[in-house]
Amino acid sequence: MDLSLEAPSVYLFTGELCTRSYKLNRFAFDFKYPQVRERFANDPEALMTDYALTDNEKALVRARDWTGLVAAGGNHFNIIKIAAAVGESHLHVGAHMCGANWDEFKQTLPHRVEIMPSDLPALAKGKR
Amino acid sequence: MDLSLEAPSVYLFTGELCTRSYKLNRFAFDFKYPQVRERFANDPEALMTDYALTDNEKALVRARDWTGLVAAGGNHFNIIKIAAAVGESHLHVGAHMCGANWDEFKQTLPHRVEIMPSDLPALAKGKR
Amino acid sequence: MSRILGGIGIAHTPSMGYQYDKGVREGFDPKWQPWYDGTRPVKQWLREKRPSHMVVIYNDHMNYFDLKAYPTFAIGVAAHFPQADEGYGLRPFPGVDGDPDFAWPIARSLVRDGFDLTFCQELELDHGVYSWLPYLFDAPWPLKVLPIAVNMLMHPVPTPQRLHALGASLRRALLNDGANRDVVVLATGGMSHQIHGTKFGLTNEKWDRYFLDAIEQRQDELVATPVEEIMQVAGTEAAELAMWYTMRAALAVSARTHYSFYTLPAVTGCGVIALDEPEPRG
Amino acid sequence: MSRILGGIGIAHTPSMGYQYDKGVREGFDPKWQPWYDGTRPVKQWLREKRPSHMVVIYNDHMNYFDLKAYPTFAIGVAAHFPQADEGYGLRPFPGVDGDPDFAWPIARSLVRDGFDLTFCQELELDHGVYSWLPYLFDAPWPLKVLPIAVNMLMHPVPTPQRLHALGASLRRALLNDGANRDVVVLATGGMSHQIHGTKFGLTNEKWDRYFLDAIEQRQDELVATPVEEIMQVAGTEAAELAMWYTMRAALAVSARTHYSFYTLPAVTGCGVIALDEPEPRG
Ligand SMILES: [Fe+3]
Ligand SMILES: [Fe+3]
Repeated sequence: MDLSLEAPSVYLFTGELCTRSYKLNRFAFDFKYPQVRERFANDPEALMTDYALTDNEKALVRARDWTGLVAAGGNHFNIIKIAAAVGESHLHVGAHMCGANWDEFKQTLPHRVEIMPSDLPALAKGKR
Repeated sequence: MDLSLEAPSVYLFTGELCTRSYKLNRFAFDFKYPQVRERFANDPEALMTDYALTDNEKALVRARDWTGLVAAGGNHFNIIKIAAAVGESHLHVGAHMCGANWDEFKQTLPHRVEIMPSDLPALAKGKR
Repeated sequence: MSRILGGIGIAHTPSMGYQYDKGVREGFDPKWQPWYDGTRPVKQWLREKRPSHMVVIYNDHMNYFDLKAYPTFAIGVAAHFPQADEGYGLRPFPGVDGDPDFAWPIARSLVRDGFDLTFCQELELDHGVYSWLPYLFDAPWPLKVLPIAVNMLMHPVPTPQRLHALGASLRRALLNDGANRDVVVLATGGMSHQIHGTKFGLTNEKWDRYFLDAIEQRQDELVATPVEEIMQVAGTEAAELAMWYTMRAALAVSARTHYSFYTLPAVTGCGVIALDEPEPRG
Repeated sequence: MSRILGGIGIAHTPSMGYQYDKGVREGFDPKWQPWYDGTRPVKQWLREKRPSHMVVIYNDHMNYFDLKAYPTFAIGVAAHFPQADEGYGLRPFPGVDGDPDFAWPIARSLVRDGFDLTFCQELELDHGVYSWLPYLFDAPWPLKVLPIAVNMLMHPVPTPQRLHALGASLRRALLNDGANRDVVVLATGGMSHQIHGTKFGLTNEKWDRYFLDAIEQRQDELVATPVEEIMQVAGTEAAELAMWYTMRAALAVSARTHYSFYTLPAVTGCGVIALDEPEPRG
C-alpha cells in the first residue's frame, strides 16, 4: 500500500512549484483556446518559444512526456490539455504516469483500496 | 458641514453598483491601454458600441459629463481615465462634480475641516 | 430572512457529464446506469422543495481561473454564468442564471464575518458544476445560482476548519438577508480519486461510504481529519471533499439525511446526499 | 525566524509621484519641498536598518486589477513586479523584485490562519507603491518586496478588525518562517482626502495628526472607529487608512515611534511614521 504523498506517487501542486513553472502552466492552460491549439498544430516550436518555455520543457512537450511535464511543475489539469490536443485522454496520461501500456492498464482500473485514516499509524509502522 | 455619505456628496462604489454598471466600468478601465485611447480618438461611437454601453451612458460620454458617469455607476478612478484621454485631470473632474468653474475652484483647494468622530453625534443632532 | 430548505453533497467528474450526454442519446453505459438511476430521487426531492436559489460551493479545474491570479474563495455576482469550454466544445446546455440582488447581501455578510472574497463580475462554470447539473435539473434551469469557487488545486488550499466556518457564515447570511428566498445549498467535490502520479486510478469505496454517512451527524470527526490523511487513503483529489463541510455547516445541526446513494462507475467514487433542513419553529 | 526591524505607515497619492519626478528635475514646488524634506529621516532610518525584505500592504486604484475578478486580499508571489502604466506612460524607475522563497511560506501561514488570499503570479504596482517609493529608496531598489493588495475601492471592503488580524497573522508568519531575513513592514493608504462628489477636496489635518499619533499606542481606539465615521470626517478615500492597522499589528505592542511627519501640500494629507520594533530579548 503506497501511502506516499511525494513524487512519483503524487505530484502535489504547490504554490512554490507553480511560481517556478508558471510559464509552462500558462502555455498548457492556454490550450483551452482553439487558436492556441491550432497554432500548436501548425508550428509547435514557434508557440513554445512565444511562451518562453525552457529547452527542457520544450523537449518534454516534443516527447509527449506527460509524466516529465508534471514532474517539471506542470499542473496535471493543464498538462492533459496538451495531451487532449494531440489525441490522448487523461487516462492515457494516467497510463504514462504508471509506466504502463494503455490497453492493459485500462483493464486494471479502478485500483481499489479499503483503508481508513485510523489504519494509517499501523500501516506506517508496518513499513518501517 | 456636509456629513452625508450619499450622492451627490459621495458616490460610494458598492458591489451592487459595480454589477449594474459593469460594462461602463470595463469600458472606462480599458482606457489604460493606448490602443483603446486611440480607438476612442478615432471613432468613439464604434468603441462605445463594442463595449455595449447603453444609450444613456453613450450620451454621458459624448457630453463629457463626468459627474453623470459617476452617478451612473462608473468608479471615479475609471472615469478619470476617460477624462485624461480628452485632456482633463482629476481636478477638472472634481470641479465638474462641484458644479464649479475650474479656474476659480482650484484656488479654493483644499477644503479644510477640523472635526473628529467624537464630534459627529453633536453635529448630527445640530442638523435636526 | 430566506429559508434554507436543505443541502446536497455530490461528486463531480468530467466523465459524469460525458456519460450523461451519451446516455440520453444512446442509452446509459451499464456502469453509469446506476448513477443515473441513483440521482432520480434527488431530482424528485428538488422538484418537491422548489428552491428559488441555490448556493453552489465547487472548484474549478484550470478551465476558467488561470494561475495569474488564483483566488482561495471567489464568489460569482453576475446575472449569468456561461458554461466553460474545457477544450472539447460546449455541451448542449444553456448557461446558468445568477441573481446579483441575492448575491451581494450574502457577499457583504461574508466579508463582515472576515471572509476575504474575490468578487467575480464574470465567471464560467466547468464540469465542477456542469457534470452533475443535468442529473438534478432539466434545462432551462429552474432556479438562480450563486457560485462560490474554492481553490482546491494549488496548495495551500483552505483548511477544513475554514471551509466549515464559511458554511456557518453563509448560514448567518442567508437567515439574515432581509429577503424571502427558498434556498438549497449544494457542495460538490470529487470523492475518492487520484488522477495523476503512479497512484493514478486509486479509489476507496469504504472511505467514501463512511464519509457519506458521517457528514450527517459526525461532521466534527471529518473536519478534524487532516487533509493529508484523506489524500493518503482516498487519493489526492479527494481533498475536494472538504468543500462538503461548507454545505453541512450551512444547515442546522439537526438537519437529517433524506437520501444518499453511492456507486463507483469508473475511476472516481460517485456519491450524493440530500439533507432536509428542519422546519423553523413557528 | 526572520527579524522584524520596524514598520512604516505612509500616505500615497499620484501627485506625490508626479511632484517627485518634477522636483528632482527642476527643484521641488514650495508646497512639496516639506514632504521631500520630511521623508529624508525615514530614508536615513531605512539605510541604517538595512532590511533585506519589505512587506507592503497597499491598494490598487483600477490600474492593475480589473473588476472582472476583484480580490479582497491579493498576495504577489512573483520574482518581479513591473510598474503599472496608469495611462501617462511609465515613470523612470525599474520594477520591483519579489522573492517567491520569502513569499510562499508567509502565504502558507496566512492561509493556515484562515486568510483567503488570491495568489498573484503576475502583478503590476501602481502609485499605491510608486508614489512614495523613490522618496524612501534609491533605485535600483535595495530590497525585495512582498506586496499584499487590499480591496479599498469596491464596498464591502474588509473590516478594520480583519485588517488588524491580518497584521497579527503576518507577524506570526514572519517570526516562524524558518528563514533569516530582516524585514520591514510598510502600509500605505491615503490620509484625509476625497476626490469625487461635491465634497471633492476635503481634508482634515486635525484627524490626520490624531491618527499619526494614535497608531503608536492607541490602535484599539482607531480600529474601533467605524470606517463610515472616518469617511465622514476625513473624506471617503481616507478609508484607506485602515490598511495601516495591518502594519501596526505586525509589530510588537511595545514598538515605539522613531519619527513621524505631516504636511498638507495639495488635496491629500501626507503623513509618514516609522516605528522601531523592540530588540528581541536575548
Ligand atoms: Fe474536481
Ligand atoms: Fe489610494
